[in-house]
Amino acid sequence: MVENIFVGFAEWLRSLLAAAGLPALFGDIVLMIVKVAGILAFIAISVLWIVYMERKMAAYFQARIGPNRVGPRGLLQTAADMGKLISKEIIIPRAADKIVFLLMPVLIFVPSLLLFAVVPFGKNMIAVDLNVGVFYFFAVASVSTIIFWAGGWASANKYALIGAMRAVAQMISYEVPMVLAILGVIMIVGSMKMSDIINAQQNVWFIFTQPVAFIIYVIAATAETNRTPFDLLEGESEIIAGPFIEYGGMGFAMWFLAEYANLILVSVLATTLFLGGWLAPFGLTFIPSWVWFLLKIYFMIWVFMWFRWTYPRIRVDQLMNFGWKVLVPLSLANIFVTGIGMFIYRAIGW
Amino acid sequence: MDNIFSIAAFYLLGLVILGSAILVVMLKNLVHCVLWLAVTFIAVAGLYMLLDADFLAMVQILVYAGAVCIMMVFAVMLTQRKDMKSSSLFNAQFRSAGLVAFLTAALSAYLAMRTAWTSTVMPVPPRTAEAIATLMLTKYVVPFEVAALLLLVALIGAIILAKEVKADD
Amino acid sequence: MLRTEEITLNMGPQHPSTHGVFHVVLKMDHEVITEARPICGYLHRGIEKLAEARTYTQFIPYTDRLDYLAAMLNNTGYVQAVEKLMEIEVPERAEYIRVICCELSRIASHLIAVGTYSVDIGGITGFMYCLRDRERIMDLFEMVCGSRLTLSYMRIGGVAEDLPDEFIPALCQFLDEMPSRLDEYDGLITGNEIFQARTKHVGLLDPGVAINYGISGPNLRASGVFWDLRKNRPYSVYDRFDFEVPLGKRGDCFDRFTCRIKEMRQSLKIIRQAVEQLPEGPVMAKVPKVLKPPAGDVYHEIEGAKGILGYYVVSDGSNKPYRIHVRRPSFINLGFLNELCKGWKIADVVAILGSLDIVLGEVDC
Amino acid sequence: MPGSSIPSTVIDGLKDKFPAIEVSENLTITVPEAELLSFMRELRDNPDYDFNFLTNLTAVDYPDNFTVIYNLVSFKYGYTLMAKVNLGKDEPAVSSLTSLWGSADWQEREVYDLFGIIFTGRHNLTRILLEDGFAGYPLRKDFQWVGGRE
Repeated sequence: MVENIFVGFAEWLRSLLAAAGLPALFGDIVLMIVKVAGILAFIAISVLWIVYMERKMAAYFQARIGPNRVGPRGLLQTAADMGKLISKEIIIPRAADKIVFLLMPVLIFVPSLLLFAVVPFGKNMIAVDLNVGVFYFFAVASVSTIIFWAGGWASANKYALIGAMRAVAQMISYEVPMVLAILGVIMIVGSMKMSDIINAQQNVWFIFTQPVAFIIYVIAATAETNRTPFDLLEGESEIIAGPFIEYGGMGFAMWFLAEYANLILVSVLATTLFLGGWLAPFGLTFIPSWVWFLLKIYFMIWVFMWFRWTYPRIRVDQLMNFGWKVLVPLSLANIFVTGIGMFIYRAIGW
Repeated sequence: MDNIFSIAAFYLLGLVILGSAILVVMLKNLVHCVLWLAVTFIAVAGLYMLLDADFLAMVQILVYAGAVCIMMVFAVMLTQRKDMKSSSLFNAQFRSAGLVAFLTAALSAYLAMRTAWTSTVMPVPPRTAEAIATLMLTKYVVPFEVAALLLLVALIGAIILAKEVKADD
Repeated sequence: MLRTEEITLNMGPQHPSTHGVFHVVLKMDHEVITEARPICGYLHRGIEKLAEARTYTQFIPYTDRLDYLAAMLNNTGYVQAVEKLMEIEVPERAEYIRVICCELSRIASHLIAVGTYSVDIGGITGFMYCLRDRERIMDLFEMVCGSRLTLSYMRIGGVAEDLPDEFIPALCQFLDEMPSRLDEYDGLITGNEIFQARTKHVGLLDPGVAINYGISGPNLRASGVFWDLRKNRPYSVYDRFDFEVPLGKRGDCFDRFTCRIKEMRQSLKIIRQAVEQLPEGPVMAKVPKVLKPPAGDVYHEIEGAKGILGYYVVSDGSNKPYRIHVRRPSFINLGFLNELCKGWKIADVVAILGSLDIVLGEVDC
Repeated sequence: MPGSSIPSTVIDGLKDKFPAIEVSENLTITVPEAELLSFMRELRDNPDYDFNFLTNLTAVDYPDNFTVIYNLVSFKYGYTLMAKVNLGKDEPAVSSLTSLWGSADWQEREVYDLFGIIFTGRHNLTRILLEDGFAGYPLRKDFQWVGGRE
């Protein structure tokens, strides 16, 4: 019952529209709009909650209390902050490229939003189950790099430009080990479809068969989401928020929102690829699949936050060295070992 | 391409591709050119999607919109002249360039007219990526390996170029 | 071959990592520094000039505003200079109270140094832990003199008031808990792999050069030079305590950082001994209401939290100082910044500047 | 205080080498401006004193003259030494010690900034605390300030 609450709702909506005598195409359109609205609501609520969670977690890591004034236990703090950011004046530097400057914070949200289309929220709960789901994920995510860069460039600020160039260098270099790391999983599954990957983990999660890939993925994902210890492009103690330095109010809020949306997304991918997606562990199937999925992504988010509030920041050349000299060879070796392993497995007739 | 939506999408994408491509060439601000180039690449990926070539579309986005544009970014940042305002779009080479462009266009048009445009009867396989993989490692294995070799050479070349900077110091 | 255009970056005066209104003009080839020109003076208040219009006692609050993170030390340095000029004998109990307060101040200052350094390297959590413990010291100071930051507790001839009854138990509790807190910092900050990668072998300070440039305090000791006025030229009652002077080996940012953590341990040791030896008696010498030191001058140095803190006082026999000059350790430690930063990356500039532990109130005077 | 001030035998040795110096009762040495650089070089380079640390450098505006004060420390022996140079009231100038001690650099700039004393033989003698366009030298006694308590 609870398991199928969302799927059931979709079915009910579709049959309702069909019963009203509307063509199937119209039903598809309405359903797609409902899906998009649902995803948008999910993002908005998640981000509100995750920002609060991050602040609260940071507080507990730092032996303090955290937000506790606005609303019960400070729950409305993020909402209040958002209200503040929305009502703030948008300041555009005189030397800035006005259109690009204003456009980029809006565009940064587009890749994140597009990516949610392939998120397997639960059994049969994926908006579009693409054949090339995982690949789609990386392809669309890679576009955000240029948006970061353009935003930084348009600010006409040297700190922003340094941050923007760092963003480009960092995200490009860490995309390589990230893609190479998950190749191991794709090799085993033989498909890039999200649902196939999850179903392939019925017996054992890939975190156990591909531990190296998981570690590489988590490191690269931290770099991709620009979080400590890889928050170089923000680096508030050296280049003071980097590409976002000139953004205030809603412009800043959009970058901020996109950053948290990306955090959710990399956690989603980690869950899907390595933690068995919405599959229930230990046969605890009475808990609905989407709850499991949420639990797992929140676990991953928690891990990323844990990193953020314990580690200092790495230096830019160390970051590059680590990416190219450690992670890339390691992920290539992982592919090699996975291939040999698969070959042996098949040879012994599994 | 059967239904009305596909046709509408095709023409819309075509318009975006052509428009943004023209802007890439005509704009004087190099950074804007790069941004429009990204738009062009993404729109081309849209065309691939329309042809059910989902894997190819993703490659287009990842490699072109993601990587090639970034390479352009690096090129732009290394360019000494900040924008192209000072350089004229219509200089002395305008005529010869126009001739070359016209000839290229004409040749393409001629070839396009000579080609027998038969839409494949064979349906698109449901798993395009696997079909491509099989083809690449069987029928087209030689070009595939040659391309890999070429990339390796380029990689080594890049390393040598980067090394030279250090020797310079 | 692939040389990028040299860019000039104004780091500061509004920049989170310059620890105040400090300004460094960086010339960079991409991210590598070719020149770092420090510009200070944004916080210059002319304290030395103001002193000429104040009486000797009235100047004490101004010393708080120099290194406001270690106000007790600044007070002490000044009053000891005037006492030296007037040849006042300070009661024993007052000397011990001064030592306790000074070492607490040193710990408070080092806690800020350690905490902000953690932020400079990118770990905010370490800062919060350090501030949590500094807060305890602030509470102790509040007990002693009612003020938390600008203390003005020292008087010429002693201290303002005797310690309250609840102070010693609270202090002992602090002394008991602090070592485990220091272990916590070692675990959270010092032991972190990334932190070490960021600070080890960065910003190397050669001992000979350090001495030549007048660098003092933990920065000098981190380069392996044994020079601590509490040991080398003991003032007050420091010769009665058993403590070590931690030294560094390489003189890099990491050594400067760890030296401070080790010094805190030593300060705790000193305080413990001082509490045990604390004699009874008056806390104020008999000094006239209006202080008129004999004409002449005196230069007095103490070991401040950031280095050698010196006061040069000139008297013309009136009730106002003719001239007061403060040898501010932060100011002189900064003099070598340009050479120290050359060839490092922008992130290292932050690491180097943070490791020098400057306070702008003191740099700009 | 043990080992703080310089023994009188050393002072006597110095007096022989530089007859022009005056030594006051609290062992403060007054050096004529002309001999300052050679005197200081002797203090730094002679292994008998080894004054390797210029700890403090400042100035005082006395009614008749400017006095520049140098406080030196020898890490090897623990000696401290105060040396003074008296300068005339108009256009005070003294040779710079930046060639001997790096720490003189910023401190000389500070003295120049606040007293207007010129240090010769060094580069980059610019204001350090006050802004470049500031008129006058605030720590001189004749400096008239605007505002404040008086």
